[in-house]
Amino acid sequence: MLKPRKLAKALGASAVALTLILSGCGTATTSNNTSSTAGTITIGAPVAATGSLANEGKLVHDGYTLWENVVNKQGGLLVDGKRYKVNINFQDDQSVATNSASLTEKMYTQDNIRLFLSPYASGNIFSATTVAEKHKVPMISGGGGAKSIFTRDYKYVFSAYPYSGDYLGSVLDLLKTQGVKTLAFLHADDVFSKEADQGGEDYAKSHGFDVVYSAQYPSNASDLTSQLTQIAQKAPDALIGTGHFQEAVLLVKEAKQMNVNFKSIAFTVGPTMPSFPQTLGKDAEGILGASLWTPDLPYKDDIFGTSKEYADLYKQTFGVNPDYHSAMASAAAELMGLAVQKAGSPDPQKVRDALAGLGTVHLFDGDFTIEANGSISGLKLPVVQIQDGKAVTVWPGSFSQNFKDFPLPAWNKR
Amino acid sequence: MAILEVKGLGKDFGGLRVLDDISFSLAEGTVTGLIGPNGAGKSTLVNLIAGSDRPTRGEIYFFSRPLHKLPSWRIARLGLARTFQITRIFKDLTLRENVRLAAWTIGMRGQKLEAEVDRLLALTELADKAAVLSNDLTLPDQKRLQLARALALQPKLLLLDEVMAGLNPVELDKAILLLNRLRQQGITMLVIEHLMRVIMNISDRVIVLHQGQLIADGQPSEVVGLSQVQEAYLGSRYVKSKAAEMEVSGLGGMLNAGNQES
Amino acid sequence: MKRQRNMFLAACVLLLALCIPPLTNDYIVQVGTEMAMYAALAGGWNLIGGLTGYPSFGNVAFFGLGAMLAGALSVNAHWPYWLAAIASVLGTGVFALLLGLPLLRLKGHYFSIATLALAQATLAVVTNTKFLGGGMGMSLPIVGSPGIFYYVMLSIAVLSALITYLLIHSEYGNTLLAIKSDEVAAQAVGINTVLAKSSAFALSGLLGAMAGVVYAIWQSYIDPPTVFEPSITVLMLVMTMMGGAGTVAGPILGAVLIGILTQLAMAVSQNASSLVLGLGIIAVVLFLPKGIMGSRRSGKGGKRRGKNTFPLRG
Amino acid sequence: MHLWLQVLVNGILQGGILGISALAFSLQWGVMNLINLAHGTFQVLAAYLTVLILQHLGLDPLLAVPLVFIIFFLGGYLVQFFLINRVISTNLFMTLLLTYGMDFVLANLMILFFTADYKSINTPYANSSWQLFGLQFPIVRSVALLFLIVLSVLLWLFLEYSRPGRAIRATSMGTEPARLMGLKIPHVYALTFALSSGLAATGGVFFGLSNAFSPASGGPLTVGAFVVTILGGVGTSWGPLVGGLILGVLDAVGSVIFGPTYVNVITFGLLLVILVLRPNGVLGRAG
Repeated sequence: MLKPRKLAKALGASAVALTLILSGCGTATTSNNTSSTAGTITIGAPVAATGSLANEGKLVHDGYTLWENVVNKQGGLLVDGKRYKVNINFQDDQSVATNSASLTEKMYTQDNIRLFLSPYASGNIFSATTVAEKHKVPMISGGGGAKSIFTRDYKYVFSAYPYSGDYLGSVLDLLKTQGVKTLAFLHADDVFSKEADQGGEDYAKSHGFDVVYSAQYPSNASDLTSQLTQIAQKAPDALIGTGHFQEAVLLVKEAKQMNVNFKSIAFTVGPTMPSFPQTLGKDAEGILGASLWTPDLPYKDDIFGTSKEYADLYKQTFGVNPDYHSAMASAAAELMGLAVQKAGSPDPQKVRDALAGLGTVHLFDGDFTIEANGSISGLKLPVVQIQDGKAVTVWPGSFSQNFKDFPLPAWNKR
Repeated sequence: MAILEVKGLGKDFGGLRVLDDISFSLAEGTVTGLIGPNGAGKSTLVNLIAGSDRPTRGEIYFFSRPLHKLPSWRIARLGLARTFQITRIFKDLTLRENVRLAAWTIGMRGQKLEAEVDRLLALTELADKAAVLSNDLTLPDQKRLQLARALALQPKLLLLDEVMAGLNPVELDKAILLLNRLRQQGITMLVIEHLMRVIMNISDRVIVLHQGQLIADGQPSEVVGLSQVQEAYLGSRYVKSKAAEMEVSGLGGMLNAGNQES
Repeated sequence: MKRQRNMFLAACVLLLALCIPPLTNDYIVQVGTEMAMYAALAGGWNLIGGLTGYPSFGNVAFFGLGAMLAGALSVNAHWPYWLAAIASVLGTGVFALLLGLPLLRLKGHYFSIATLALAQATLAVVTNTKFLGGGMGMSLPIVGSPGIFYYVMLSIAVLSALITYLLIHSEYGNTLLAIKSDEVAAQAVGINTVLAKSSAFALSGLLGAMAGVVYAIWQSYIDPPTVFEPSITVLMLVMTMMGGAGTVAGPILGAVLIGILTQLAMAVSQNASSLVLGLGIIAVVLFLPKGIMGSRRSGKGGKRRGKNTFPLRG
Repeated sequence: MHLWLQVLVNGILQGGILGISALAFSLQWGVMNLINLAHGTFQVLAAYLTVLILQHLGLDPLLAVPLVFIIFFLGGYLVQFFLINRVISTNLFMTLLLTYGMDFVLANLMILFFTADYKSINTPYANSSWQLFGLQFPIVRSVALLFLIVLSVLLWLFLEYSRPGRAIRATSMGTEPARLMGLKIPHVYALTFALSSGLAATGGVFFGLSNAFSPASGGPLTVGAFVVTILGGVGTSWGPLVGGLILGVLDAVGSVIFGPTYVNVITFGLLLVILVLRPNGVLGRAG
């Protein structure tokens, strides 16, 4: 039944293959400095290039890469008087959370990497951060901010993202100024969407809104017409959708098909991405997006300059306008750079302590404070609105002058 | 005493009535031939008795115990074994494992189990092929395997569905001998067979099915002489191929034709 | 004699596997843990899919349910993890047994799709059950070391191989093979096929759940989409078929080879690793259609079918 | 009352989208006993192709359907003849594995060529609807249902009355008799796969018109086709229509009564019940 010779052959082949892999990886990582710099600081990032998160994964990838490019172009990261090249080691987790963890492990053990940036999506971040915590090396989230990531008493996990539950606050503030009273909420069933929705609904209720409809749908839903029909019966002023890109597109398409009209429509994920107006054309006009960053914000730092300059550089490098996913990723990478500089060395323990002690920082994406549990607070979240196919900042503060199309014209009047 | 009693048995497939109102009983220790043209419902009847299929109407009793609601594996364990017209063997198992599995399911273990398997393999003259993967056996060997496997259940009633089709005359004689030996051991048998020579040789009694109905029941020599039986045969299956030879009616013709069959 | 040689080989492989943690680094141990996990899962799949001939497409349900149940019992009900693990494995086994009764009446593709539906339905129910984390996932405390999890997973893989070995060399295993060959005939020789199939399915479920509960505490974070990912079932199937369905070594060999193929693919190209994996699977199908170990005993003079024959289907 | 009428309409129209996607799947399964795990990804590929045609040739998606159909027909023939035929006779699982590998390769090639970005086929009518008795009938979905009915009729006529169609039907009864009839099975299989690829592509166009898609969108489509095929009965011309309508309406009504989060519980629970009670589908023969 067993065929020993075949088995032996297969085992031999596997042994050879394993050796090859290991030696291959070995050579890849001993990339010593070639230029005049004092060395290279390598940062690991298990980010999806394939699978269901490939789209957002690429945005995060590009955000990290932009920081890497800029720092190296400036001659490297100045640490304790010496300049270090930075190198981000990307590994494709194929959108699978288990892979995020095992690749982090791989980079730690095999490639001797001690500093990490997170993958995209809360589930993958959960998995990857447990490995970082196990090995006591810092990982900064540039791909999501579910609150439950930070309620685990981890000491080595930090973030550039605000809590998911805070995303909708600004949108609701904006709607409040327009006299919106009744709201319908629809959200997907993943960690991020549930937290964002819960945070939003709580905020709405405590700020005098009336939540007339709330429902959870399974991720990747392909038909929500009946929910829209139901919502239409309650005739709420605004629809708030918390889910994924494709579901935001689906909701707009179907709301129009069903001729269900709202004074305002807002999504947490979707409108900030350039492909949203591209995909929906003029049907995207006037739709609000809860954003974490826009190029219009009045912040700046030493690496990227102003938000505007960041956006220009990004466009120049990757050919498309950045959305907040990329900016938050860049900010996370920047945070890592700041911590290394403050620590005076890439030693993971020192970097971790430096991160914990950074306090309030001023980056191109805003001013925020690193909290004791690794999360951040204080970031003022903007709101964007699709106007003429572009995402225009309409919140906070004086940006509200840009706000228009309220109430939204009926679908058949567009 | 009746070992098997069939009362008003009927089976429909979709709208098609395959068996209708079949009633008969088998006396213990007898051999009964079940004949009829193709499509008469013989195999269906065996399937119903063995529990491989459920009757639409009617009842079946085995030693006065109702069978028509039992799953076929319970029926097998009660001592009612069968073979299949189109051989059904466990092709991933060796010949020996095929037979041993059946003996094992009725509770035999250890030395006794092995000895019984040896006995059955010798009885069916398969001993030299015991280690062969049953998928690699010839068709006649597979048919014998089915018989050995059925016997391993130590049946009181054996349903044999064309176990001899495809055998050459020498093998046929051996098979008849074997069945006679089984009869001597007191195993009751219901034998489906197209070969009239076999039926005439071993049966105490013959039942004839035609278009799902029981049209004759009696001594072999009586039954073969009945006009409705001849009609059933001549009408449906002979006319086409053997019409020329089949001018002679009666026993001789049936026998002759039966031999060339299959 | 042949059996002794096999035993010797198996012992060598096991010894080699035992040496991995002290001799290599944590990453290889991690990869090894994953391979052992898949070997255990594929071994479990092999019981129902390979031996019994019922191609389950939903075995991930047992893995997922095992993980989520153990997580919930320890996090939400505050049971010690070992107790939660045992309860979860047993619970999942009963779940498999009960669900197996109606599902195993179906054959071929119908059984496949029914088990796929079972996995999806279980995922949907878990996602909507608050006690089981309700789609938010669960964080377990970080405990143990990579080596410990490796050895635990390895034991489950060995257990799974051992069960397969014992089955194949027992009448119960022959019962399953008989069912795979011909279920009607199996019943006709007195085999209680319902019991035999359901118990194989339950065993399969137990092994899946064992891998699941260890996975949960090993990863320290579990959420439904990850542990109910349909491709995990597909991987079990791919590995078993690749190694050889119905054999003891097949699932293990398959798990190791796919594991190595994945690593190779990642080494070859960062962006196209999935592509390379896909091409690898296609290549295996085209050039190793019988699995590396071949199907059970098929080498013994069995008729091999030609490339373009189209046999009658049942 | 109006709510329920509209929900019913929504369900029926979603049934059209579901059914049109299942036509191909059901045909492959019924004739070749082939479960094509790459089915959904084929459809996504067709959606991308439609986008390309729209962008470069300016051809309206609905008018491009014949073109897309022909391209996939040819491609499908080659895939079956040179790839799937090599293993379809060896083992049921092997074809599963092969199509799984194809799914992997196709999806990742699409990422390389089209990036992982979400796309949608956008036309002026894509998001519009007709109004009738105060009810909304989205144009794309209504046309999809119309297409499904027409395609079901055409498929039925083709299988029933044309020579190649009869060859396909004969083959679906078993390859041995078909071979005895003098049919070249590899070509009949290739023809079947070609035809179903064309049908899958047609479904893909409608999917692209009604949803946003990325290279990874294929999986749920395959699962959906699976469910619809089982509900309607494998290998019948009307199965996809019936299965699609049943699933569409049940999901729509169920999602309103129990909430959309229970849609999958309903869908897959129903599927389990149907499988156990009526394994040949609602239209199929009982038992």
